[in-house]
Amino acid sequence: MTIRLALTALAIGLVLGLAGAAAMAAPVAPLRWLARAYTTIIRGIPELLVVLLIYFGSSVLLMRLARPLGYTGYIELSPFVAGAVALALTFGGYASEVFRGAFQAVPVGQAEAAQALGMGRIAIFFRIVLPQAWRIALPGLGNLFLVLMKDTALVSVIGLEEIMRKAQFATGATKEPFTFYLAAAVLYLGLTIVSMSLLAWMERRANRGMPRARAS
Amino acid sequence: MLAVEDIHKRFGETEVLRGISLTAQTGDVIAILGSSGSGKSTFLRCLNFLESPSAGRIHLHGEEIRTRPDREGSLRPASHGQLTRLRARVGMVFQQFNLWPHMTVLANLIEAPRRVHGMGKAEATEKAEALLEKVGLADRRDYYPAHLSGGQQQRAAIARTLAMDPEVILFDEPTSALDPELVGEVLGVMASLAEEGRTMLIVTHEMGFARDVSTRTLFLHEGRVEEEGAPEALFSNPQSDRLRKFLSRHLT
Amino acid sequence: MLAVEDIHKRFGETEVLRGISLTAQTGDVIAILGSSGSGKSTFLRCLNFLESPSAGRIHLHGEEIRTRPDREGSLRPASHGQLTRLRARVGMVFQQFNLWPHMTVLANLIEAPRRVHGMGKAEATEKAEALLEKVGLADRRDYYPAHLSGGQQQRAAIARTLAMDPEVILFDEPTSALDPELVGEVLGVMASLAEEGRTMLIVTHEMGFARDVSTRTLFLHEGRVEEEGAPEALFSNPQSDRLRKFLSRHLT
Amino acid sequence: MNIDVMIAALPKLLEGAWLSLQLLFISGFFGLMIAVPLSIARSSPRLAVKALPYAYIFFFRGTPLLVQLFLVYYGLSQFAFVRESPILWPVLKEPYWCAIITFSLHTGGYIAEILRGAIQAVPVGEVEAARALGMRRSTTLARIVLPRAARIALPAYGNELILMLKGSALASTVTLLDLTGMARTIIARNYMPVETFLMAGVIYMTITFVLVRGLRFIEHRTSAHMRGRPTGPDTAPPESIA
Amino acid sequence: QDTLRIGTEGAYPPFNMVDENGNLHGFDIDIANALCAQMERECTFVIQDWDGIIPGLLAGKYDAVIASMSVTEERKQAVDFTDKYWTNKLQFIAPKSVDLDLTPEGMAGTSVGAQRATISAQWVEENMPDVDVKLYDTQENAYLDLGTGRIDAVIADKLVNYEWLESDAGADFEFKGEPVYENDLIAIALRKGNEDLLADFNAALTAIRENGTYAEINAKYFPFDIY
Ligand SMILES: Nc1ncnc2c1ncn2[C@@H]1O[C@H](COP(=O)(O)OP(=O)(O)OP(=O)(O)O)[C@@H](O)[C@H]1O
Ligand SMILES: Nc1ncnc2c1ncn2[C@@H]1O[C@H](COP(=O)(O)OP(=O)(O)OP(=O)(O)O)[C@@H](O)[C@H]1O
Ligand SMILES: [Mg+2]
Ligand SMILES: [Mg+2]
Repeated sequence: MTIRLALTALAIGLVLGLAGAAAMAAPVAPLRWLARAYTTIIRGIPELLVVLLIYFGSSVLLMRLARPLGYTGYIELSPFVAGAVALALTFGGYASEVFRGAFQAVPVGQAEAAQALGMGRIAIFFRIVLPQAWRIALPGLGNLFLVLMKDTALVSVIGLEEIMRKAQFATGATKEPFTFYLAAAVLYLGLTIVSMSLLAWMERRANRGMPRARAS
Repeated sequence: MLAVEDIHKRFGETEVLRGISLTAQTGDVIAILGSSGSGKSTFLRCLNFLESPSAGRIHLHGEEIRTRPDREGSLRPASHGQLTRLRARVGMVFQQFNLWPHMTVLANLIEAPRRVHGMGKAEATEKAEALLEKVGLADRRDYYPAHLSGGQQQRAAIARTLAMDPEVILFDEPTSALDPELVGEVLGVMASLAEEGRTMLIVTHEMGFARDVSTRTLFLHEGRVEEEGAPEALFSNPQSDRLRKFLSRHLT
Repeated sequence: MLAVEDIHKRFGETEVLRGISLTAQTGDVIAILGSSGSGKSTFLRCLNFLESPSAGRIHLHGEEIRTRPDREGSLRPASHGQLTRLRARVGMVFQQFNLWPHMTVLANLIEAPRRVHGMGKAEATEKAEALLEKVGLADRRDYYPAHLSGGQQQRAAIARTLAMDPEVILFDEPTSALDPELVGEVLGVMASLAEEGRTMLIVTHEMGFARDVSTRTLFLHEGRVEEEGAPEALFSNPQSDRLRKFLSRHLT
Repeated sequence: MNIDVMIAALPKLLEGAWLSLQLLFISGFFGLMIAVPLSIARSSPRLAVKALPYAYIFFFRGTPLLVQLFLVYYGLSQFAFVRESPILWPVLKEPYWCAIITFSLHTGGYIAEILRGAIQAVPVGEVEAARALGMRRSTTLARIVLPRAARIALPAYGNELILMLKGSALASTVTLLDLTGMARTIIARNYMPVETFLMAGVIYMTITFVLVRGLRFIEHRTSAHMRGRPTGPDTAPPESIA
Repeated sequence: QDTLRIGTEGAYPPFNMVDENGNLHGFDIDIANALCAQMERECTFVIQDWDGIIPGLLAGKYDAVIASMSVTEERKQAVDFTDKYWTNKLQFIAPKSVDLDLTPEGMAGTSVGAQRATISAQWVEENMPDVDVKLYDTQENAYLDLGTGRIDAVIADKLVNYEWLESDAGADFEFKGEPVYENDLIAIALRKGNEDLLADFNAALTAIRENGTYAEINAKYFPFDIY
């Protein structure tokens, strides 16, 4: 559950993050403002609130919309969808900043060379700038992914069971909080091992051709 | 082919280009000389709008590049579609090479032909290999740029530009990192491009090449064309003091 | 001053340096020629252990740089303290300049004297300004490297190295981005350094300079010293075919 | 929506916000102090040097902050020797210090990872130039590598600060009345979660907004060397995919 | 008729809790099941954190809250309550080794733990203004801190305290004084305006009181009557 939710939110969030970073560097001022407003606001409100807003807000909204159609029952977004949307929005806001920093660290000459060859903006973005920025962004994105994985705990508030929630039940049942929080920690660590190995592998791939400074 | 009218460029307070005009016909090889900081690179970069000129007009292939002024008073291209289209027909070799470090030499060469001309991978590779052969880099095709020597990087950058088959080519000191032997070879490649009828603008410190291959030579000084003419005339009989001084070191 | 014994360097499979030896006394100016990719930059970089040689010994100022082999078979410096101390007395001008982009030209120049020699800010600045004057960059002291032309960057890099007052200087194509006029000036500066009794190793494509200023000339080919000797002898009477071919372009 | 409720809650909430800010800045400071040496060791090519920081970063990124906080606050106090120690207990008895210690250790791990990425993104040539001039490792780090890395890491660091601000809400679980804790206490009495949380949200937003502006300002101040050059009209990534 | 959805917390033993297998059980759950059986309705349970339990009811996530919720004036503004189904008393516990003077003056300066958003918390804050009240998210955490000596006493529902005192962890602790509050009625919360459902619940409550089902459930958990 944790993993499926995290991965779904990650996929959407990455796209949002890229779009946000791209918009922040766009030559069109309204786009920049929009992107800045997005990252500032989404980072400004607590994740829990985003989750609740999307979950309860969406059902209020959906019910409002449904009422004129003659439907008076209770409608809600499935907790999974609501959770994924909320977490993706959040991840996207933070990822925009990470990408923005990374784009700035790619030497301008790189994009210029592509421009001079007549490559279109999209090709430049995806073929030249992104692969180089990706390498710089990965550690920051890794951080965010790990935060995201833990944020899935927030979704418990809207009824999705997952690791932390289960630990709390177990605590309630046995009165040994320490053991169970430790167990939860170990579980998360397991997930982290997997994520971090994956990230390390991606970094190695992204670093092909990039020399690193020796200690000497 | 290429017509430039009264290009100005300022960086903040300092005016780096103070009105440069130039026309080049198909097959023209124009050598641009000038001392360090005289604005040669900036001029080339303005031609394909990597740098936004402060004033002036540029015609490429008979089309004027449409511009609109921005708040800071630079001219921005009005239509990116037009600019991208025209850029695909104008090649540029950068003074700093600007190879893409995350791609091998071969990948650097086939990238633009594939993305811009939509060329197939096999065809692009074949063409790239022929070019690498020409600049003597065939055995380095699978190296990353960081693992190449300075001269090898420069040759890769030249090959990358030629892979696009541009009609107009802007060279910014294309032989600076090369030894005399290779300078000879690369200049040979350029001479053959000239014979094919391509238009070339070459910023160079190689007086010999300017004299032998160029159809016209320009001498930039402090952002202005100080002197311009047929190379023989310019070299044998420089009019201005600046040019005379500039050439003196070479002539002795 | 500087003694190098049988330096080898391999990158993975390919052996780039195949045993180079060299001794330089105080006041020696050694020009290193060689075609692109022959290992000139790698050789200079090995001298101050920016690249770890695979085998060989290096003596600097009468001290042998202590090394220990690492797992991949490269020689790592055994004592960083020793290496840092020696490096402070050996300057290097990089082929790619490697200026620090977050500092102005002046800050680039005074950084090392202040941090390494503990020089006061005022003194370092005064000295840096004199050097900038010498290379013709006085008016660019507060520019960031990204705002400089290629030639200006190269001169700033030279000045940065000279600001440390090194006894041995390694130049990697120090005039590649300069116009003939400036080449003359910079070579003049270097000639005066030679007169002051500094030891210099200069990788260069300027045959004229090699012939006129160097006390000895080396010709590298495929990682070996193909020919070595007094410049007059070497230029007027090259022994090997390779060198003859290499020089032919220049001599015509 | 009841405006009176919101206004009535404001003084208490501001009191909570002040505690949140203390937690943020004190642990932000110590976190940075932890992160710098950690990231340097972590980017070393030598296994012996990077193993320990790796484990540290791994643990603190890998487990939820809540778990870490509980381990420090409830966990450590389970050991009799901690409770009997005259040095440890006066500190660890206080939820305030438990929170500061946990948050510092936690954010330290995250910042270290960001810095590590940035350190490795500094072009080698610039480091080599410093080494070739005879600069010691520490000097090279302090003068060349870290300033360059700091500039690259700044946006991601901003993220971390904001995440920490919100992470500090967990302080309410160890009885501290930070902004969130205060809001929850108020809600327990007025049953107006929407109004109260909205008000707290507004305060969080304000703090974030000030943080973001502050960071942008620092970014602007430290990027003089990058301005001016990218005058090319389309060095920016395409907005068309946005 | 639709199934009736009942919200509960699942973290308030012995009233509502989740076992190792994730199954809900406890006094509240048994009562709820008995009521549903009495009303002949299908019931499902929805687990919800305490903080969100009233908002969840209002948003329509479930139709009734059976989570040992006290009837208070503030809550009455938001929801309707059925008749009580048990009565809660608040009582202090503290280490056996200390004497507590349970007057407001006597308690001044001590620190007392209570669960956030409960009557207990409200009661100390109102009646003992000079006490340093520490608010916990869960009752367990308050007991943990009582165990380590971070706080001097805990005030909580008598039954909850009783449960803890019976456990190993509570061995060194005891009730102090008499219950300080006995007027805490525990009832089922419903959305306002659900008159039919309210009436059904009340009728069912009376029924199980009378037919002995209630007494049976009571005996299963406590050796004394808690109604
Ligand atoms: N990191 C590396 N990995 C693999 N091969 C390398 C690496 N660095 C350099 N080489 C190879 O070593 C050879 C020598 O490089 P070097 O930079 O020393 O040449 P050079 O003599 O300085 O040439 P130039 O005049 O073009 O600068 C080149 O063929 C290059 O491809
Ligand atoms: N972004 C910038 N901001 C301010 N000044 C700049 C900027 N870019 C270039 N300049 C200045 O403009 C002048 C011209 O630079 P340009 O690169 O065109 O010179 P160049 O003729 O190519 O010289 P070189 O032969 O040394 O490469 C230089 O004096 C340089 O300092
Ligand atoms: Mg230039
Ligand atoms: Mg080289």
